[in-house]
Amino acid sequence: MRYLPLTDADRGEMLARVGAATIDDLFVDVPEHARFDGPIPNLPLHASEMAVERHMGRLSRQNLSAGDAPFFLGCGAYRHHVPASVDHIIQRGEFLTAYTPYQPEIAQGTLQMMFEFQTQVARLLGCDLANASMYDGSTACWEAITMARRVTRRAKAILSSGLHPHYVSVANTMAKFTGDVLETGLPELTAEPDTASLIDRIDDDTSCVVVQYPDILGRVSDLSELAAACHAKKALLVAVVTEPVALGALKAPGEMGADIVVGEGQALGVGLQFGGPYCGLFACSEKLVRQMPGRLTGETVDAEGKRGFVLTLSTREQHIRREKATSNICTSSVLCALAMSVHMTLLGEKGLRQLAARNHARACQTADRLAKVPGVEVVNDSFFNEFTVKLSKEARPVVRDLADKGVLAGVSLGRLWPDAEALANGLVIAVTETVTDEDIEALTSGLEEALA
Amino acid sequence: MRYLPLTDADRGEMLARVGAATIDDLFVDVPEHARFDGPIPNLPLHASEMAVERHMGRLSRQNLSAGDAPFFLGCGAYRHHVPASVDHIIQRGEFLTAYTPYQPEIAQGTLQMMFEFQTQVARLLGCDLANASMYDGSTACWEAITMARRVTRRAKAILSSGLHPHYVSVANTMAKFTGDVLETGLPELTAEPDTASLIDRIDDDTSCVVVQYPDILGRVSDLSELAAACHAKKALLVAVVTEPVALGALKAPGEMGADIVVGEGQALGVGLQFGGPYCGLFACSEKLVRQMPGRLTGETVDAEGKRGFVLTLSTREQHIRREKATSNICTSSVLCALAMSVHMTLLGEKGLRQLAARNHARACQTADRLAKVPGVEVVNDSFFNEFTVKLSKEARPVVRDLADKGVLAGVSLGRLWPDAEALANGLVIAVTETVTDEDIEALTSGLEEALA
Amino acid sequence: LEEPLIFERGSVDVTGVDIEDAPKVASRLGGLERNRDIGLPGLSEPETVRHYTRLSRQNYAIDLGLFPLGSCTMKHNPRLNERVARMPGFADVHPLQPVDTVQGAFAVVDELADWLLKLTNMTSIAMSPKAGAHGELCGVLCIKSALEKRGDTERKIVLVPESAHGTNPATAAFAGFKVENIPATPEGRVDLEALKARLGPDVAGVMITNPNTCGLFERDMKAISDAVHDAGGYVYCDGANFNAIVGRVRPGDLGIDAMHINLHKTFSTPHGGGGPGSGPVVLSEALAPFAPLPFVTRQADGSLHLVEEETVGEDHPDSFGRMTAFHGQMGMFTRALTYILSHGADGLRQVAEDSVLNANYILRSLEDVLEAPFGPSGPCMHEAIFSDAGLAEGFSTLDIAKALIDEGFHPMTMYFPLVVHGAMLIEPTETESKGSLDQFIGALRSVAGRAKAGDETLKSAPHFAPRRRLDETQAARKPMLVWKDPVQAEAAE
Amino acid sequence: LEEPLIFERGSVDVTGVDIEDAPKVASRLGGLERNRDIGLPGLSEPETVRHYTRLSRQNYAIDLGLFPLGSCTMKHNPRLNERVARMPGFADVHPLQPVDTVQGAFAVVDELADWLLKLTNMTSIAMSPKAGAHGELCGVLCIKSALEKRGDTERKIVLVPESAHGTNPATAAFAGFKVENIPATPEGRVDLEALKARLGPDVAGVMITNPNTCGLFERDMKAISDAVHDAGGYVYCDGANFNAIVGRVRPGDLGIDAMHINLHKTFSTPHGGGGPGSGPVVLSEALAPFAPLPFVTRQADGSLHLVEEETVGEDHPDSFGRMTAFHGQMGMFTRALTYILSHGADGLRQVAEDSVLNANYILRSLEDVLEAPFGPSGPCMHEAIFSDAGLAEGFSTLDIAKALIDEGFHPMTMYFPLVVHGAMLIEPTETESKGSLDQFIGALRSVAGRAKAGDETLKSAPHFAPRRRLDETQAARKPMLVWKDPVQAEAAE
Repeated sequence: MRYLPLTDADRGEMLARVGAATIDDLFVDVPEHARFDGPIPNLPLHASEMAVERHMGRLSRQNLSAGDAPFFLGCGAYRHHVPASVDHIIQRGEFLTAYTPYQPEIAQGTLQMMFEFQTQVARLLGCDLANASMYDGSTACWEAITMARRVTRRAKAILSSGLHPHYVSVANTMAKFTGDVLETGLPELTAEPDTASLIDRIDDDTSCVVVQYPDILGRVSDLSELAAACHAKKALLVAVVTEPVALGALKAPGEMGADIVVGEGQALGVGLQFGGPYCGLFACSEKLVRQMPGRLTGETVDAEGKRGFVLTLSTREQHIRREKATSNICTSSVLCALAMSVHMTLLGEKGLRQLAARNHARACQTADRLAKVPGVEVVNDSFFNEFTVKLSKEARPVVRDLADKGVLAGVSLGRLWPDAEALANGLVIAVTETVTDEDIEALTSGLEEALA
Repeated sequence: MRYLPLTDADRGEMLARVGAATIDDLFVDVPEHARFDGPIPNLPLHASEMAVERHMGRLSRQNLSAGDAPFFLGCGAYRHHVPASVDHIIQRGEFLTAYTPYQPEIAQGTLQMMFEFQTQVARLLGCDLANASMYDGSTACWEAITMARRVTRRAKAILSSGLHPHYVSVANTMAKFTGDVLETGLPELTAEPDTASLIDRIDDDTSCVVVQYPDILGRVSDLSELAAACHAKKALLVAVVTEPVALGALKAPGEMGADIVVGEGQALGVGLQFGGPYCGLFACSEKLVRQMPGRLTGETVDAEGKRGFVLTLSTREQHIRREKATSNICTSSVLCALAMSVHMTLLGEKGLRQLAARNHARACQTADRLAKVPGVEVVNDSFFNEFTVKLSKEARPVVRDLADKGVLAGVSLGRLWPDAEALANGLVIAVTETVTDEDIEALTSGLEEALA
Repeated sequence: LEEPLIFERGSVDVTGVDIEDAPKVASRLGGLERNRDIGLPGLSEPETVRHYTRLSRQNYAIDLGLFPLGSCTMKHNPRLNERVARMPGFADVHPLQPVDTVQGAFAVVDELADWLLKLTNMTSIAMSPKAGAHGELCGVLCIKSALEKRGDTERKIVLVPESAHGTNPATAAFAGFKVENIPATPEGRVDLEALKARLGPDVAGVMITNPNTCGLFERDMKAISDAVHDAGGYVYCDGANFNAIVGRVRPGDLGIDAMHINLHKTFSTPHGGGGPGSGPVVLSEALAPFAPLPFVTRQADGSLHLVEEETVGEDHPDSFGRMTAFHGQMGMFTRALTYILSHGADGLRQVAEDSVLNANYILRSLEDVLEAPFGPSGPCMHEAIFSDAGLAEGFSTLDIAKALIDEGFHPMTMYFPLVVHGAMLIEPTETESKGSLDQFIGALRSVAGRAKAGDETLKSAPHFAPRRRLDETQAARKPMLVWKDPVQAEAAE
Repeated sequence: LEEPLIFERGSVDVTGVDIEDAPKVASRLGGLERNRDIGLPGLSEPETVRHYTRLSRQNYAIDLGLFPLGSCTMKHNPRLNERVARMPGFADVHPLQPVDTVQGAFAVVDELADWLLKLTNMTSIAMSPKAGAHGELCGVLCIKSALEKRGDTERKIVLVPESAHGTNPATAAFAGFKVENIPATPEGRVDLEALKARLGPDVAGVMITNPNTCGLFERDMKAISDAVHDAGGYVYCDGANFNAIVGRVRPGDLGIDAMHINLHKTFSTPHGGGGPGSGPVVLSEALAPFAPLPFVTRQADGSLHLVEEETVGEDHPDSFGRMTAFHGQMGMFTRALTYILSHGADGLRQVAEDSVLNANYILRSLEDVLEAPFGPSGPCMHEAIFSDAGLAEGFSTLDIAKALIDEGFHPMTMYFPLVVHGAMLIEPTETESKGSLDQFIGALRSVAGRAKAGDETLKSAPHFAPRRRLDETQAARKPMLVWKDPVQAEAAE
């Protein structure tokens, strides 16, 4: 029991102080029928660190890790190189094992970091301000939709067909219960995103349009016109960014008029981790701040006039407002936000732009290489580090075949939309700085073989 | 240049302040012929973290790591499970990136830890006191011999044939230059160590007897009589411990009368690391303290009377005494000492005894299992977690064969004494808590096959 | 030395990473190149490490001392958990990899799920909720789905005790319910008779925390469950305080229908300054069909199968849908499972016992100097509650909390639950030694004594923290939520 | 809160590890069971983590700020080094594994050796020395071996400048030489003429630090080497200050015969509170045959071969033998190689340039307030030296150092080298930013001003450190080197 400091002697002394004869006396309020004499049955007993490490190591080795294969998956989670110092910093006990900074006098480390994070995210997304993180991109996206409803007092949201289908699913699930009305649709395998169609559909009942940038197929398009169209109808434009590295090369949604920009910060510093924990981003314009969900850190002064930081505007939150809160969110993703913030600090604008440039150039090279493979058609005209190809056969079995050969070829659209036959031949390929020339060759020859 | 904070603008400003036109002006004292215009030729330029990590990872994977094979090597370096918290603690920046605690007011963390380490080591080895670590066991052993010379003013040391041959080599090398006289010899593949023979050889010229416990073949014997024999001739008994875990089960050399006990602390907390850095241990009786080499931490008080710790008795050391110092040692092995100290703290006496008991019992089981293999004869009657077997053929090729099959079978005596034919069939097998039943089976069947 | 902000120290021209040059290609960014400055300062690696190391030292943390935040279960975070979570097979796998290539990941999900079900004696589990409040939402949506499925759409009310966490009413409201309070008895438990009286055809269910936030076990839990079920409603249990009973009492034996489990409380995954969390929800047979996507099932051949949108139609037609992208907090699952395997069924039972013993030790060691409103109600569970009754005029719980900072401790939870005036809710957890508790008790006794004696220095505490009391009013009145260059900010005005 | 010792807090009955039960077997310990108490207290894992975390916070470290210890090269320790050193193929291999199973480890040794040889333009390298002083010993033993080989046994004198590190004379004495001082010129360099005058048939060689400890490049190094060689001696160069010239000047071009390289200085391996170090020694053609065991050679087929006792007889008959068990500081080799590959030849050159620029910036920013004895000698290399001349009566270098602690900085090296009165030797290294240097300069200017003005508060500094000045005299007079239970200790008296 290496984590338990009490000795039996301690327990005896303490029971005496408490006035209990046995530990069972402290559980008197548990009804008889719910008590056990010993450990709960059918479960193993405690194990040594070595034994546990061995067991978990065995499970770990049953997975094909991305570093052991040519790797091209994206669609909302991206593999980038994370500097070793990021992990060092997030393992500092003072960050790792602190709680929410409810006592600001002894939590300035977390609070200042959150303030820096908010500023970095706001600048990256091109917005006035940002909160200190949400669970992940998909839940942040839903929070944006409900915020738009609160702001506009309208219940209809139009979701782009280029929005990540998991994000759409989350919103659909929630809307079923809240009564929000969502318009959604399937994407088409064309070079152009559905921006024009979105513009057509905005009406006086529309609370917001939700558009992903770059979208699920990797396509990018200018959001300015869409923003103007929204604003003309007093609706909000919500932009979703799942690959923040893109914003080292591409105009930010906020710059193009998006009112709320949400996103997934995982690509910067957090790592793949099989999907979680990730880092939801939430930014908006200053005038909307009091409708924002999630934690906010603000600058203030202490009793001696020194600058300091505190959680603020908590009158929006559940622990104060209870059933009238802007969201039921309590936990955020601060440790992941720290990782992201450290990575952004290491990169700086210079490094982020270099990283983005390399991602884009490598993706272009890969697209050009694959375009020459018989049976592969590149769908995109525009993209950042991710693009879609249409294969001459169904993509999902091709991906599985290549995985058997040790190549993780990308995400088949059939995995994301199992019922959409029109998408079945689509394959989304992400190319980050971690991809080598040998990796590209392995993908190319793998596809050549599979499509022959 | 991710580790270099100066920008070109900074450099320009700073050169101006310094009054130099170019950086070359600061290197004017370097003679012309020794200057280059650019980087030193025939060497690669800087590389990204990702590229370096990939390259080093490739080299790392060219080694068969102990965790990937049934593993039975010892002979001065032991594989034990190191709790994850040990590594966490030694990576705290305040420990990892501090210098020698020359300014005690801002180094109490290191100093208190060293004081605790000294106490733990002294108790473990059964001595009055210990220093704050040496380079490793082999150099600590030589330092003990020279210390015995200083104490006794005699130049002849008798080294047991059971002493690790690398330790003997180190001493022989040094003695060539210092004029110390060393008596050494080859061990025999018998159940008894050479204690009796050592006793016979002590004379009035003897500064010390150096004996390893357990010895290189894993044998243990009572040192009390040997200590008495040394003391009768006013010589010192130096005991060498290369497997400190043994002292959780075996009487400590200090308890049996050894005057100086040196050792290798690697087994506790440090890990294999292909031989270094390790943690030299050095303990002795109180009356010898002023002849001790290496750093010592002592308790004192600060100007307000609060307890504190400082480096002390530095009048023994080179930075004060220069050519009259007790040793030329400057650097020690504090970070490894920290790892060892943390591991000892986690274990405590209870854990250490459990660990030792398990090691011993598993070694006994393995010895019994191997004794049944045709062509294998167990040499030892007594041992801790390491014992020697005599094979029916030369051991060195057997070890290599088994390595080809993925079993790291132990250390052949032919590796340690390449010229000693009498030892060529000897194989030293260490069994720690990390060895599983499957590992023992793999070794057994491997030997069965090799000796068939 | 004060630590400046990265915006004051860094420069957009500095970077702490080296990146290979991009090969020259024609850009395909759709003409959307980001030409304007982003404004992200960079620092070299040495400066970065130093900046964050210095910042970290302004934090208090469980690694530094007792962190007795009631209802937050700040226990030791084992370092083995961190090592395991970083194994490449867990840390470096993509959530959309072919299922065959991530069988080990699903095995973790499956093994953890199995433990949680057995520890709670429930039927089914939803693993994907991202945190406790998300888990609450999951449970409440299951209830709503069940009601809809049986056509019972008139049940709009969810009953919640006044002492509940704020997330409970917020969640119920988020799911479209109306919230009504359940009264408590003077001894700090749900008033069963009052509850029974309120039940009826408009009540969807109750949300009850057990052990409750007054630190007491809801002795009548089974009777409450039976009454709610009889009235056609469902019972949600807030599992935030599961640590007090883990391995010792199975909530499923008390008739509940859904309960979330905070892996970052009971199962030691790191809090990290406010998250990530993870909130799997165990479900009764009645609610199991409605569990959200995705989930893992074990096939006859032992392989693990992922149920997502694709197959849900046939196998699980009543699932209410997806709550998050991907599979949930995998990084927390590996840590929690590592912790659970380390403790085993016997160790977890000991966790509950020691956490309850530690809390009672604190309760009984302080009740002579601080008013313990439920002290007479019998033993507490894993947290002890005190009120501000008896402090000198003008002295508050806040003063006590801030004075504790000067004694070297993190304060307890303040002003929660709302049912106790000036509440101080103290949860030591099982990973505190007796020595540590004695130090804390000594400090709190001294502070309480000073507060009763009217020692004015308390009111300006803390004196020895990195900051004195911070002006929260100013922060809220004129929010400064991002850094603005003072030169530019001035120019703008 | 003061942190007690583990002996005051822990108990021999507590353990922070769980170990599987030992199978029952008959003990084969030769009747030597340890029956008496050992006296090792244990702590649970939470208490252990907390104890050491708290202790660590009483340390200053490069991760917290400038650490300007002259001659110690306290530069940033990259975290990539740590990650690489922990790769299982490096961290978890045994030094006596069959050579075929550790080709990657030998490849690291070989690749690092190749870099060091090219950076120094030398012929051969000994990798095994465990630290700088051990490397010095290696070099001096090579010299002694070479002299013996040629039968030149009358050379008993090693010449060492007064400004040398204490290890130099200690090492020479350890190897059986007598040490004589070389005088310096007023401008802080070796007096070439005086040296030449002393050379003769009794002189084995010289040990010279270059750049020297006064922060100056030994401009006449080549002439010194030539003179020593002409007189039949050898030149040892102390490489402690290699950081100033790495990648920019190759010591081999200056005629030296041996030089150790502190991997924990120039090549960023962590100091860890005083070690481990690593001190490979590069050798000239003249000394190469005497290099110690073991070493790695590359075969024609590209595989790596280990030369140890076995084969040394044939291939390397003049090797002077083994200096340590196993192969040297592998864990430091991986880190140093990682660092070197990160920087490359261009980056290392920049390291030298920035470290020299930073030192000159400090020198010129302070020489108006502190006496810089060699300021007029021209630019310094990577460290700047000041004396205590000009401080008010009764104020010393020590006071300045301790006052710097209160300003948030680690002090410089004090009272070394001995040739400067009250020396303050400041080495900023290249990993400090201009902002960091400016802060340090500002602090030192302020402190120097107060010391010149006779501000008495300096004498009791530090005031804001974890401890006030410690009584070193008492520590040495009545050494307390291990903890003794006060109860037992009293009983014993």
